[in-house]
Amino acid sequence: MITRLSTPLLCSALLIFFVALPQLLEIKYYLHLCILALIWVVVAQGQNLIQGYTGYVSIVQAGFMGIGAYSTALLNLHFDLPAWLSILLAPLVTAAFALFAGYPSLRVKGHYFAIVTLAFNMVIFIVLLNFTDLTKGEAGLTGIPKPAGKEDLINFGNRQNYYYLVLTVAAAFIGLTALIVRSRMGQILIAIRQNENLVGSIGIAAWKYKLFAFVTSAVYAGLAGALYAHYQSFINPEIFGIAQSLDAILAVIIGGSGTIFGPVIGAFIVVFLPEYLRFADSFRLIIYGLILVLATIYMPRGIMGLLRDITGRLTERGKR
Amino acid sequence: MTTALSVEKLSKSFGGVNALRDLSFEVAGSEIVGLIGPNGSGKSTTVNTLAGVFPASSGTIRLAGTAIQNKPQHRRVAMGLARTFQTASVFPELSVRQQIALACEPTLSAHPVGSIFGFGGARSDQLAIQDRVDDILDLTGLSALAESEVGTISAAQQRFLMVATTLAAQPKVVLLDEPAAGMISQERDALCDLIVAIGKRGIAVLVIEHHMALIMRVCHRIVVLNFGAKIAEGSPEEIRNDQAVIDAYLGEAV
Amino acid sequence: DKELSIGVSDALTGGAAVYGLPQSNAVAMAADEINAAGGITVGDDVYMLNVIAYDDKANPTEASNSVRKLLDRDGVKYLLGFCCSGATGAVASFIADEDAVMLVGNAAERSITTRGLENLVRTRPPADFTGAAAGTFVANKGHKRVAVLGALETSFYAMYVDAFERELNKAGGEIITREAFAIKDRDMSPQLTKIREMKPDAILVVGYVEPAAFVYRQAVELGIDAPRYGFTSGSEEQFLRVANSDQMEGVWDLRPTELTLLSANDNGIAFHKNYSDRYGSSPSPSAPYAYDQVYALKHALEAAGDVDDTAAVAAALRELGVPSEAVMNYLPVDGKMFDANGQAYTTNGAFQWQDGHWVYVQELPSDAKAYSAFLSGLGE
Amino acid sequence: MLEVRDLHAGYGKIPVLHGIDLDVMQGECVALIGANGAGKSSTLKVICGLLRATKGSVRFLDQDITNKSGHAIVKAGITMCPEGRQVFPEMTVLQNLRMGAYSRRDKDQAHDLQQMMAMFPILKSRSKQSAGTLSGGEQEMLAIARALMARPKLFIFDEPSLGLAPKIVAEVEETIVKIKATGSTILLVEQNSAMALRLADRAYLFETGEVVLQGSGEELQKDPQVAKAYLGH
Amino acid sequence: MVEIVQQVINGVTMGGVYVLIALGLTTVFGILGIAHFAHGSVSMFGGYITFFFVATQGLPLLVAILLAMLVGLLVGILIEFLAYRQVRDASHINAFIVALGLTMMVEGVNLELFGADQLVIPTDFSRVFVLGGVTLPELRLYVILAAIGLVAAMTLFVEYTRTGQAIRAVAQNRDAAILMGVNINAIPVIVFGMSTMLGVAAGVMVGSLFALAPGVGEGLVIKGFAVLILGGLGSIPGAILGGFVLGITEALAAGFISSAYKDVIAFVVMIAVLLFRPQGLLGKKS
Ligand SMILES: Nc1ncnc2c1ncn2[C@@H]1O[C@H](COP(=O)(O)OP(=O)(O)OP(=O)(O)O)[C@@H](O)[C@H]1O
Ligand SMILES: Nc1ncnc2c1ncn2[C@@H]1O[C@H](COP(=O)(O)OP(=O)(O)OP(=O)(O)O)[C@@H](O)[C@H]1O
Ligand SMILES: [Mg+2]
Ligand SMILES: [Mg+2]
Repeated sequence: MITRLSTPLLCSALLIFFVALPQLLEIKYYLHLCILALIWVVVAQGQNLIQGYTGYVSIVQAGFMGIGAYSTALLNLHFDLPAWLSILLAPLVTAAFALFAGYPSLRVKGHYFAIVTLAFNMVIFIVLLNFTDLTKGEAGLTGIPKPAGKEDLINFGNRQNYYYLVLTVAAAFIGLTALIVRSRMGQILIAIRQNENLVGSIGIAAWKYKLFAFVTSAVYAGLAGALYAHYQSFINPEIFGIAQSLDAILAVIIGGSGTIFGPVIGAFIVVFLPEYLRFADSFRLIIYGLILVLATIYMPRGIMGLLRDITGRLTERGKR
Repeated sequence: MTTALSVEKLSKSFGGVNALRDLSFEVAGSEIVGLIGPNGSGKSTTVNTLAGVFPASSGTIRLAGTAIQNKPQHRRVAMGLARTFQTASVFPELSVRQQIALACEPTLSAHPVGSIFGFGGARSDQLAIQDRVDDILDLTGLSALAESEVGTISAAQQRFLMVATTLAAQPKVVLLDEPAAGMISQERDALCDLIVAIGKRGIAVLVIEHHMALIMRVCHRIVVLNFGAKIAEGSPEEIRNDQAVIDAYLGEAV
Repeated sequence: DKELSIGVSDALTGGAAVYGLPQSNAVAMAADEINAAGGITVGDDVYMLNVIAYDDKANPTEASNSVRKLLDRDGVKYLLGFCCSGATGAVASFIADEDAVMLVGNAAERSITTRGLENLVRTRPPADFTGAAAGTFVANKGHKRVAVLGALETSFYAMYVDAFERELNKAGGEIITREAFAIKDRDMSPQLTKIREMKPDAILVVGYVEPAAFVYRQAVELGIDAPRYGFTSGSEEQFLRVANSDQMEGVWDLRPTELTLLSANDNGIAFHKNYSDRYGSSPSPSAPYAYDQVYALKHALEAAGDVDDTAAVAAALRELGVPSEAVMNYLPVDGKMFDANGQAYTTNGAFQWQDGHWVYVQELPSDAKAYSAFLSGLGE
Repeated sequence: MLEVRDLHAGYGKIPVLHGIDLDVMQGECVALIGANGAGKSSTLKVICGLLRATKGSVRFLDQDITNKSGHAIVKAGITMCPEGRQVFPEMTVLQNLRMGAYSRRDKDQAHDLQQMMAMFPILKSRSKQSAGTLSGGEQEMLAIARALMARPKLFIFDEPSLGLAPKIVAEVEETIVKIKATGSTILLVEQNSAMALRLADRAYLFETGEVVLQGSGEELQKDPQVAKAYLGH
Repeated sequence: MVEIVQQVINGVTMGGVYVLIALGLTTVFGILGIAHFAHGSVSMFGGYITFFFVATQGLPLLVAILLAMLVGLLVGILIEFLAYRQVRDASHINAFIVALGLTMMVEGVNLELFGADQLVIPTDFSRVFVLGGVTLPELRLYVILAAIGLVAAMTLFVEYTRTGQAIRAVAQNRDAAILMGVNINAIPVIVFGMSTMLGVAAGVMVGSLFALAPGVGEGLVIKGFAVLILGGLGSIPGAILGGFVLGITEALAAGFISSAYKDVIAFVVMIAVLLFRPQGLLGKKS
């Protein structure tokens, strides 16, 4: 109950905080990390839709980021479309691919689905790596321009402006997710997670909705990939491999799957934690792994779950 | 009375096992027909084949005159054929109200995508659902539990919920697979009343039960299966005294 | 005296650490040598070098993170290291807008020095500079039909092959097939089986030593007896871990005249000794590129006379002659270590495996000036 | 033989048993009846070590088996035929029966197998079919037969007649009578209260996790409230 | 013709490795429902240990392998106790995340103990058998034989021993298994021990035939999962068939279609198979 009431408050508070953030940071390096984190928020939110709400663990999100990133970059460099346009087209290209990949993937359930999507990620990765005429392979694509430069009214070459761009997108997509899960559509997805057979037998064609969730999640990832490409102005396949797809899953689980804010928190953890573990240099990997294990054991429902329990207890107290 | 459901020469085999053999019967609107038979005689298979869980090996299924044996499961529901499962099957984390509301989906005009941004008749649908759900809730006596989580209500209550869920799609025919399993007689009485009430609403009911008292009490007509084939059909009276049925199914117990 | 922080971003963990860690070590070693010898005298200040090294796992995102951290947080202006093309490309893509100078080491992707980045130089020559020389060499051996097996997804290896092919064609030879393997592949017998059926005059193997070593071994196991040429820069023990000396016998390695005690000048021999003493293992071929970065930077700083004026330092680098401390044998262009593109060139050599050791057979004919012109022509 | 004292248990935070007391004497047949969710199965689960007791004790043959691990309890001589036909779906009928004798070391299992096939002919005809594809009732029979294979000191049946054809129900009833005849001890949970009370020497009536009534089978059959709610006359 | 035979032989070797990896995965998955992603890294660890015993302690290869298997057994049991047992009642995805964490930890430990350079377990099997133009290196032959042997042993164990039956029972219905008197706490330990020993064997094969290096483990486990899906989750014969199918497909793809895209082709084949048999080659319909 408490949490219900406080949700709008929480949102506005968060928004104000993030808008003010660049002023609070005097070391711009952290602004850089925040931009990456916000991009990850979009990816994680998509992952959340298919994994957290629909209950299908997809391991191809980074691959979709890659498709988004490369399509915007190529549209830009080869057909010299304006960046803002190619950024908008990228998610559509990704969606088209997801539609194609979704058909075989969604015919299978549970772990089968996970592995099939993983296979798709591998395929995307290898093609990006070997289709050198188009992608320049491991060397990657460079000189991907910002949506608008010095001469335009907003110069996204300036990191702070790009931050606000990414922030806007992230906020918009968090909102979109909230809308989806509160709608009938969301109800159906949640139902699929709980008992897919029953969904079928009450007259709902589950596959349509699974495909919707999958493609939508791909749109999120594709857009995120595009934003990433134009921010870094360099991409190569390296960053669109399985490992990053697993990060997306992590973000959702650690944050709290099937919640709106969980993936947001998760995304920031996934981006910041490794940076804060640099001190451990060669032990970094071990510690990171250990943290994951402990976190999953001691907060099985993620940080949001933990918060719920706490607020729950507090309200209990309140009643007495 | 118009025939709501008609089954002609329906057969189904799993690898070697012939679960159904040339089964034919009809159910008229607002008629309550019992489907009984020994364990493994093909009752659940009948329900599953009618509902489209798996395709029939051969035969025709007509719903209010139109052949549906080639339609996918969800289309059949939309056309008015709803069913329950022999073992409880629910959405454990939804509320009772939510589950019934969800089952209204096939009858709604606006596409769910519209509902994301709340346009395309989403509003009017919402209202329509509201009333229907309330109506179903008090018909099935679940009003008190409307807001409680499905996973937390008792097994018997879940069985009532399953029946309620079938009604949400405004069906012409409902198939009930052992709805009374594990109920005590009080609860069973309530179920009988419910089944009768459903019939009164012009809905054809096909009910599978091993509890003879219930069958004899609610059914206008009874179809008896054995080894996937129909061995008898008739009024409760006729069936009770049918020697074949006694040998195969009732035994001396009843 | 004052302190001058210089940053290293390189692969200190993960697969590429084989190249990155030695580079980072070499930088630290050079810095200590310089400090021990009294630091760097810029104008009338003397600076002691302080090295800050971050791990980028050869991953582009991590690289941009660690460089951002060096620039934004640690206030570093001079970036060294950079063993791998992907990570380097990521940093190179934004370095132009930064108040910093970037010195690239082992990363051999050509395009890094074709973008006219004023504040970037590279000590290692692009792969195709070596590839052309190799092509001529193999052609002169009279081979006509050459089968290629390599890490072709890595574009600088592909470029090596392209350049190789150009020279081979001139001499009327041809590449009859290009088979690829991925960085993690260790079983190349399918590709080799295919090649065996084609009966080539010679085989060219380009790729990191780890997979390449297996190609040589499996070629023998499959009974292929065509002469084997390669571009792998692997050390003796790296190969001996995988293949025994018999399986390696006669293999050619056509590569920049990287450090082996046979090819090295006095600096090289000293470097090899100091490094081995200090780190308990002999330096990787990548290490000297990083070592030379530090001395190049030292002289450039002294020439520029201002540690904060990165533009001046970058310009000074372009004007620099080959430092006396340099370990590699550089081919100066117009007397300068780095050409107009900021690219340095080393001599190329033909090494052959002879009973258990790499033997430096001869220098490969290579024309730095001409290639430099070609490179300037590519400018995107 | 079995004595349960002040037993409390629950699922997660929800308590479902609030102090159950019951006894089963050597060689008698005790029935537990009551509405859905009254806590009958839960009680059995605690006895068999499938569910932890939060308070109270379970003693069997003068040894304390409270919260002992499941296999220890089976070794002690208790076997349950669980609610909802818990067969091994991907094993054949035969393999399921063999699993029933898992805790036995002796050699005359083959003989018992024959007995079971004789007792439930349908199982014989399906002995090679995988249990998951059996009909509900076939599975129930398999579960009973499997329990018998263990030759326990105490049989526990949780709703053996659930979903069975009347004829089979009658057979199951006879089977239980047979088992009683062999002098073995039986704890029986049944929705089919009439049958339960016919079979039982003594019976307990459960409501919402408590025993509200106990006595001999006849006594409970005569009890008006029981008659109305559970026997339907 | 020679070429095809040669390619099949090439494929069978890799296939043997895949089979062993997949068997380890499939048992853990089938019985405990855990996608044991750390399996590959643990296998590598086993390989490294063997390397340590052989190269630095000078033990004979077989002894080293046995010791490594023992170590592997312990590691497996530890992992089960300390990590997976803790998330047994949580959803499977949590177990998967734990597996990811473990993967990083084991990879990290490998890196700390054995460095980033690739290592190869030294063996003195350098002979090559030639038969009508088809070549088969001694070592590869032994790897294939060992793989077959282990597979047979494992199958016999699960199919015909009492413990094997108990394991299958738990896989299919945990509660019922308890009621049959199966010691439910012992099973996971046995399973992990078994699977890790198979993993170590695979690690040794990879380490002697190919190499031990960072990242190789993940590569293997991904292929392992592909095999699982191809053959049918939890199905032992499926894992065996799938492993060889994948290995041979890769070899033929590399030899006759495209070496650059051989993995793509392998994965596409896997996906194609699922299109027609969603439950995998030998998987059971759910
Ligand atoms: N998927 C399947 N594969 C093989 N045989 C099956 C399958 N499903 C059902 N059968 C067989 O078909 C027959 C009919 O099964 P069905 O479930 O319809 O019986 P039923 O009449 O519902 O019995 P009960 O009253 O016990 O539920 C049974 O003998 C069963 O073994
Ligand atoms: N696995 C479970 N998780 C949570 N609650 C449960 C679980 N199983 C049973 N319950 C609850 O515990 C209470 C007692 O259930 P139990 O099965 O013991 O009743 P019962 O007397 O056996 O009823 P039935 O006649 O339906 O078998 C019920 O309220 C039920 O909802
Ligand atoms: Mg049935
Ligand atoms: Mg019960």
